[in-house]
Amino acid sequence: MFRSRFHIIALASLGVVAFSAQALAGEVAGYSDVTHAAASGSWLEVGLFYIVAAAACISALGVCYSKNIVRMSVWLFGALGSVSLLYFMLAANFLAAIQLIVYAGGTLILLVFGVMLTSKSPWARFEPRKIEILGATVVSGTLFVCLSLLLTRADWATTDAVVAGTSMSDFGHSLLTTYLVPFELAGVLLMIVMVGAAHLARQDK
Amino acid sequence: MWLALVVTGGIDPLNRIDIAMNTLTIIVFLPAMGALLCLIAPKPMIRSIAVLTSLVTFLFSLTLFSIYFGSDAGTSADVFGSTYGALHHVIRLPWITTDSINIEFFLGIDGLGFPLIILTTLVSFLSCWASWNMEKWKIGKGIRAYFILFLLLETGMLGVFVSLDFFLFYIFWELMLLPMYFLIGVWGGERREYAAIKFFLFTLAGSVLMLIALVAMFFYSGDAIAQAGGEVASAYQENVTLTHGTFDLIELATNETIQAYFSSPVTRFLSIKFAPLMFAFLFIGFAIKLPIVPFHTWLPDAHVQAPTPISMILAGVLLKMGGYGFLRLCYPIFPTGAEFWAFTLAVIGVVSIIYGALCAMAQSDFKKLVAYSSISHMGFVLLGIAVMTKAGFQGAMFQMIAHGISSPMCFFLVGVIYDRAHHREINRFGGLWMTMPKYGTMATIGFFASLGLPGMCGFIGEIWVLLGTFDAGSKYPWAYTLAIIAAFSVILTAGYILWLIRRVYLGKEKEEYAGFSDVSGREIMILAPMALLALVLGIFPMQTVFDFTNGTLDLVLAHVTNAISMIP
Amino acid sequence: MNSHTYEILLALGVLSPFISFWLLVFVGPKLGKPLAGWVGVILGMGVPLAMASYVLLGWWFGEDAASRAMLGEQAFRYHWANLGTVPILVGIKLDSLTIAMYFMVTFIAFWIFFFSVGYMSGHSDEVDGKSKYHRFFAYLSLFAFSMLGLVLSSNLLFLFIFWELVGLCSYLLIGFYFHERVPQYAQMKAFITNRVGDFGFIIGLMLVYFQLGTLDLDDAARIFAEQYAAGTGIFASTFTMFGWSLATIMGVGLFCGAMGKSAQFPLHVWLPDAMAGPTPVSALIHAATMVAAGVYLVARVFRLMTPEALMFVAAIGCITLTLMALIAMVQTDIKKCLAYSTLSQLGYMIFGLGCGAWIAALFHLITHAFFKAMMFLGSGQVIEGCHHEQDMRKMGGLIKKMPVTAITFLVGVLAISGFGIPGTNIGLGGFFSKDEILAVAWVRTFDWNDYSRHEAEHGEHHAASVPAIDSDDDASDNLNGNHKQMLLASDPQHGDSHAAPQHGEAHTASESPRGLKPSAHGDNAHGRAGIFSHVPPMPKWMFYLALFTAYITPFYMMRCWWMTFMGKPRDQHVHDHAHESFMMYFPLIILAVGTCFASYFLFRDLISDASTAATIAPMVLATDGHLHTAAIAAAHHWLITGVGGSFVVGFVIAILIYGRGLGIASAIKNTVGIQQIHTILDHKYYIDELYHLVWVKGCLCIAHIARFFDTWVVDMTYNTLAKLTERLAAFMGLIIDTHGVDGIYNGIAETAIGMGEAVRRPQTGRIRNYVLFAAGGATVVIVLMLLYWGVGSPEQVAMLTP
Amino acid sequence: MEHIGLTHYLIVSAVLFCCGIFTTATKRNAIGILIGVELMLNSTGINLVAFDRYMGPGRLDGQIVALFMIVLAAAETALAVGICINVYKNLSTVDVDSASQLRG
Repeated sequence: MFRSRFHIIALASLGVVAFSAQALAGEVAGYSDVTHAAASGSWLEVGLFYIVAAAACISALGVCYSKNIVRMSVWLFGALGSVSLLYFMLAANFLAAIQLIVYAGGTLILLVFGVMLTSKSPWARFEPRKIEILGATVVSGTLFVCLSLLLTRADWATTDAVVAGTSMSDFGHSLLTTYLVPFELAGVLLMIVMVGAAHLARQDK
Repeated sequence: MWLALVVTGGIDPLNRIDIAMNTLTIIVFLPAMGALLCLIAPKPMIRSIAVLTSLVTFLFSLTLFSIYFGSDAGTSADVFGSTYGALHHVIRLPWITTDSINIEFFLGIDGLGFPLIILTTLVSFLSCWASWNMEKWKIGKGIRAYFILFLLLETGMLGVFVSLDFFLFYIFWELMLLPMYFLIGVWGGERREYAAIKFFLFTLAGSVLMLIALVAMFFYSGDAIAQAGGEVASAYQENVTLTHGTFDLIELATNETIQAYFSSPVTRFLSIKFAPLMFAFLFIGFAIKLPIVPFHTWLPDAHVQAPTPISMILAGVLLKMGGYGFLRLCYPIFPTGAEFWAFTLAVIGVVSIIYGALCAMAQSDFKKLVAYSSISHMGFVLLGIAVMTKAGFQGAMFQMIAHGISSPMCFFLVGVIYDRAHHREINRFGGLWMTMPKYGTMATIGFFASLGLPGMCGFIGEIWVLLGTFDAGSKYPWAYTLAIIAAFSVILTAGYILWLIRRVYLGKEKEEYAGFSDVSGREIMILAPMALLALVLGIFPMQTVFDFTNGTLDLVLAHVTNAISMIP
Repeated sequence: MNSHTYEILLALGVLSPFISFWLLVFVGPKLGKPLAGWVGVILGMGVPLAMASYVLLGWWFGEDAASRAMLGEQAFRYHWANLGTVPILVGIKLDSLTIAMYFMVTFIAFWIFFFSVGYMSGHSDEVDGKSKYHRFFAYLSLFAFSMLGLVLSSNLLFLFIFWELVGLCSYLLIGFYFHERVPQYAQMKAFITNRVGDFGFIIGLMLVYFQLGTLDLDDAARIFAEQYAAGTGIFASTFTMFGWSLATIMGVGLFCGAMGKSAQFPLHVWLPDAMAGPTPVSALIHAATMVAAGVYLVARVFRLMTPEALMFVAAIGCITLTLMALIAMVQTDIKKCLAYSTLSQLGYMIFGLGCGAWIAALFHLITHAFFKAMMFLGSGQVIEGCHHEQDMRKMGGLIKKMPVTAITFLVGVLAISGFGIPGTNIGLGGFFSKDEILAVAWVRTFDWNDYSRHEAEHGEHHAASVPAIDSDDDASDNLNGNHKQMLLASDPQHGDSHAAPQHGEAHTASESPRGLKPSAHGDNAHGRAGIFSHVPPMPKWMFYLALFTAYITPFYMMRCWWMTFMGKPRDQHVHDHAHESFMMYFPLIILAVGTCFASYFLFRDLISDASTAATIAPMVLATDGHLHTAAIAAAHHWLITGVGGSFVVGFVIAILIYGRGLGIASAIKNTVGIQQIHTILDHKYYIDELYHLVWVKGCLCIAHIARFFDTWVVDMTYNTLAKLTERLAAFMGLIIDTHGVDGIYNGIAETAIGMGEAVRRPQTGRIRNYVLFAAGGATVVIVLMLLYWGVGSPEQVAMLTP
Repeated sequence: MEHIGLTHYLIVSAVLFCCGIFTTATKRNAIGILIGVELMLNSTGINLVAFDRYMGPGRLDGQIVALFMIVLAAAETALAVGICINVYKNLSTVDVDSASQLRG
């Protein structure tokens, strides 16, 4: 029973990935209906948003729900995918691409590797204490309710100016001018991380 | 003075010179530099370096007297002019400056800070010297760390007394807290961790409230200025206009716009009137330090567990920060709050007086007794401030100084005998005056000073506060009763002090103590100044204290009463 | 003479003992015996005595009344400090009373110092070789300094300061033999009892400072009178306590201090125990000078006393003098006996002041100082002689061994008993002072207000003879006049000159006490003259108690003397050892001579000179006998003739009982009825026991309750708070294992654990718990934002949006 | 048909955030906790981009920060996984409760 549900979910998430891959292709090719859709307040945008949002939420809840680590990672994969879709709809195409590549491509794989390396059996579970689950439910539930209250009550001075999807060149430009220092820092950080990770994971003690 | 530069990094070189040349900066950061020196010095030299540093700091702080004696103006009233906020040795430089926040490195002294600075440097020097023999302590290790922390502590304390920017004040406040925590927690007695944690938690609780007040005051002053059109002329600086909130304590106290906004009943914080609430926050923060019943329980433990010199610092200086905080922050900035809480505060003060005395009477631990007696004495400080009369303020200030002299002396006396007997059970002592005549004499002076014997420092503060309290009767009818109840403490105090003297110093010599050596030269040298001051302050209160404090105190009081009279 | 010379000399006289104090403290041990003593004698008392004598003569013979007053007016004042806005001006209260006291103190103290040089050499080395000889003289010098300062102070605050300092000296000196047990408790008792009095004193000070706005004696009195006249200030307040007005409370409060220092009834307990100190100390501090300070204080603040307050004073004095005299009857310890007689005599003085017999009381103070100091020295001589035997039952027949002591002691006994020849002016101290006090008391038992009102009604036809005394000057003139007359009644010096008319009047008046009222007919002062319009009459019982005690005093004094010196030696060993030495009996002789002449010496004049209108008129006009001078003169005459010989009765009874050893005494003691009384008296009415139970035990009990409260309630509250945090944490899944809470057995440790845990628990490395906590915090913040800060409300949004 | 605004996106991110918290708070598996963190990071990413889109269109700040967020998340994951592996090597489990040597 578990297994069947697992397959369904896996399929769903694969579909999500396919969709986003196509979108990415379109972006690279230079034309982007997705962004157009996102820009115009058409039924497509709305419907698409609700689908993607639902996908995101469902997979997030799946992460919460699932007991063992492998399923969690799969659900996470779904979540990441749908988030990248949201980026698309927010006309942040490049970011969406990065999201997919780095997260889905890198981080998630890393996680799965971690799972494989660290767990005697990937299906091993450590049950938390009931009290903890209760507390977590209460807190996160309250937090969600309050947050949504807050968000709905606030009317943000938003602008609906239609903007074309930002291109990589803009990114590159501002990365190398305005955000040069953080950019460099990030680079350094990554290197440090690489070294550190290597050291940590070194075999010989 | 490159250390000063580090602290005030990010400002242009000229100002760095100013800082380097500024007396207060030097006084404040000399100990820190000494600490750095200790960091690199070879082990045997450390303690001498530390003692020398504190001595130099003390001597250098004496140069501040030039404020009074340099000019023909002899008294605080003359020197600090006719307005609250006329300061000396001021240095103010932008420190953390964004377009909305302007935190300054703002030091300066007036009659409030001045005597406390001298007291701090003196007590620090004496107690630093008192730690000379720390190898002989139960925990004699870590000399280097000990003295470094000690000197950092001194920097923190001095900083609290001179910084006039609330943010800076807060930083120094915390800076002083940490070394104390370690000094108690590492070099303390049997249950040092407990005592240290207790001290830490209490003080931290206080400073959290203070932090809230800090932030709130900043933003609300900003609102005040915004309401006034975003441009308000500074109250005491020429051609300075405030465009947003400020941390400047003097400004907060004297600027009519801000004051009006703070004290207006429509100004709310968490839908509670602003001034009373903020006053309460700050008050609790300082009351814990003072300490005041019921926030006092950290004190006996901290004192009992802390090593002698730390007890001296704790009683001599740290407790004064509470009183200083009242006079510097609570009252000038939130006068209406003061009016609102006056009765409560006075009652708490009286309760502390009587309660502390009673608890002291019942103690069998020498150090605990002295600790409780300081609770009782600090109650006078609170009472004197709470009733908001001239005599009350003067008495409270004097009581702080007097207690800063007498209680370190008492603690050192306890330490002297503890070093020899290795216990503090009052009932196990006896006949020490015969065994150690010099020590007995010193002890008599010390304890009679803390008993409030006329002609010694303790008396002036107490009688001033009592009369001042009674004087408040015209404002507050309840003041009579409180004054009389407080006066009752003279009996209790005499009771426990004399009983203590009888049990410890009088009576037949005991064999177990017969071999005790009388106080050594070093100990005499440490005791003598305090004994001398205890007498001189009692005989010439005006020349030693009042001349320096009263002017500013009267200004503060005038400011407060004026603001109170504004209340519809 | 230069206007400040006197002050400077007096000040020098105060300074020199201070110097000798520090000298002895620092180099005393090197000086050693007896050099340290001599330093004390010369520097500590010789110089002041010289100054005192010089000033006395210059003051009395070199100045006339006007210039004296002028000097007093323009005495130098030093601005010591500001009490709030009130400047505290320190200076010398320069008037005849000051000088009289100053001279008395220095004179007596000098000879006691002198005595001590010899006496202490045998009494200061008990403690294993460590000599306290120099320490003794250091303390004595400090005492001299404080006492003289007390006498000179022109300011209530400084009076209080020196007041406490003499208390300190008495503390140190009572506990001089602090290696023994008794003195330790005695000294504590003395100091703390005095502190109880000071509690009242401080309240009085507060009221003076607050209501009169000054602490200077003269200003305070002036303002007090003004306020009464205008019905403002302290007289405006409607506050009452035990039916006392605020003004009365002020007076009573100040008097409380005197009750402590002068050991009046409820606070008398410390003085007998204070005899644990060395005998010279008992003589100097606890007989002659310090205990008299209380009386001196009341005399100084006399002008701040309302009639009700004075009534209270009189009542206390009356109770004291009677009860203590009764106890003195059964004492067997020679020093204790003297101590109780001192208490009784102090009671007389206070009583006198209470009735308004200002002059008589102070006069009694001075004469008493002389003979009581002498008697104490004598007892010291005896104790020394009988090596440290103080029990009179072991003595007897010592007159053969120590004649000088016996004779001088006898002089003292006569003086205290009021020995004198009725009708003449020959007599010793008590003969004049005590009887005059009684006379005033008698007169005060009549309600003169009725008479005054009566006078006021028919005032017109007296208009000529009744100058309006509503203004102070008139009052003073008038009063001086009255003084002259009054002095005649009892003062030998003027006796011859104006005796005739005055006595004549007195005789007409003295046929019956009732006849007094008409006799005051010619007297031109009446009730309206004083600042107090109504002065209640004094209850009769006070007078009769005082009179009764006047009969007891001679009895117990003679008993004491007889048991000690006459009869057969009851303890041969003691008797053989007895001896006396010149160094010690020389002061005795001097003081004996002083006793004989004190009452004829300048003192009386000085005091009456001090008691000008400016000093006491505002009060005394109404309450004191001065108003009814003639009446008092008559009463005094009547008393001296009628009761003056009372001492004979006392003596006879005493000799009858104790003439043949102690047989009769013990027989009487053991008779039923007497026995119970005797036990009660012997236990001093069980007051000590009562106090120990109520005050000492009670106070300690409360203290322990407070400590318990502190440990188990206040501290446990924090403990519990910590616990709660812990429980909350546990509920949030913070804590896996909770230590069993058992606060009852080790609360403190529990606090430790509680707080320690509360701090430590979160640090246990469960990230998820951190997250939960952080999220919880965030949630709380958001809730707050929603509830209080109305986030989302348009204006808020307007703030948030760029 | 209603208009998709900023709020919608924010709500979604709120959902993700809360789920992330729940996950982090309930999973005892180190990697599970890591996943929770990733979720939270993503929700912040959504916030950033959404605000960027709706409040400052044309400016890239939000997106750039989101970019850094992603990069740092990757780095963080790498380290965290390394640590997990190390823990596993030493304790042969990734149950965070069993990694308690440093508990005071």
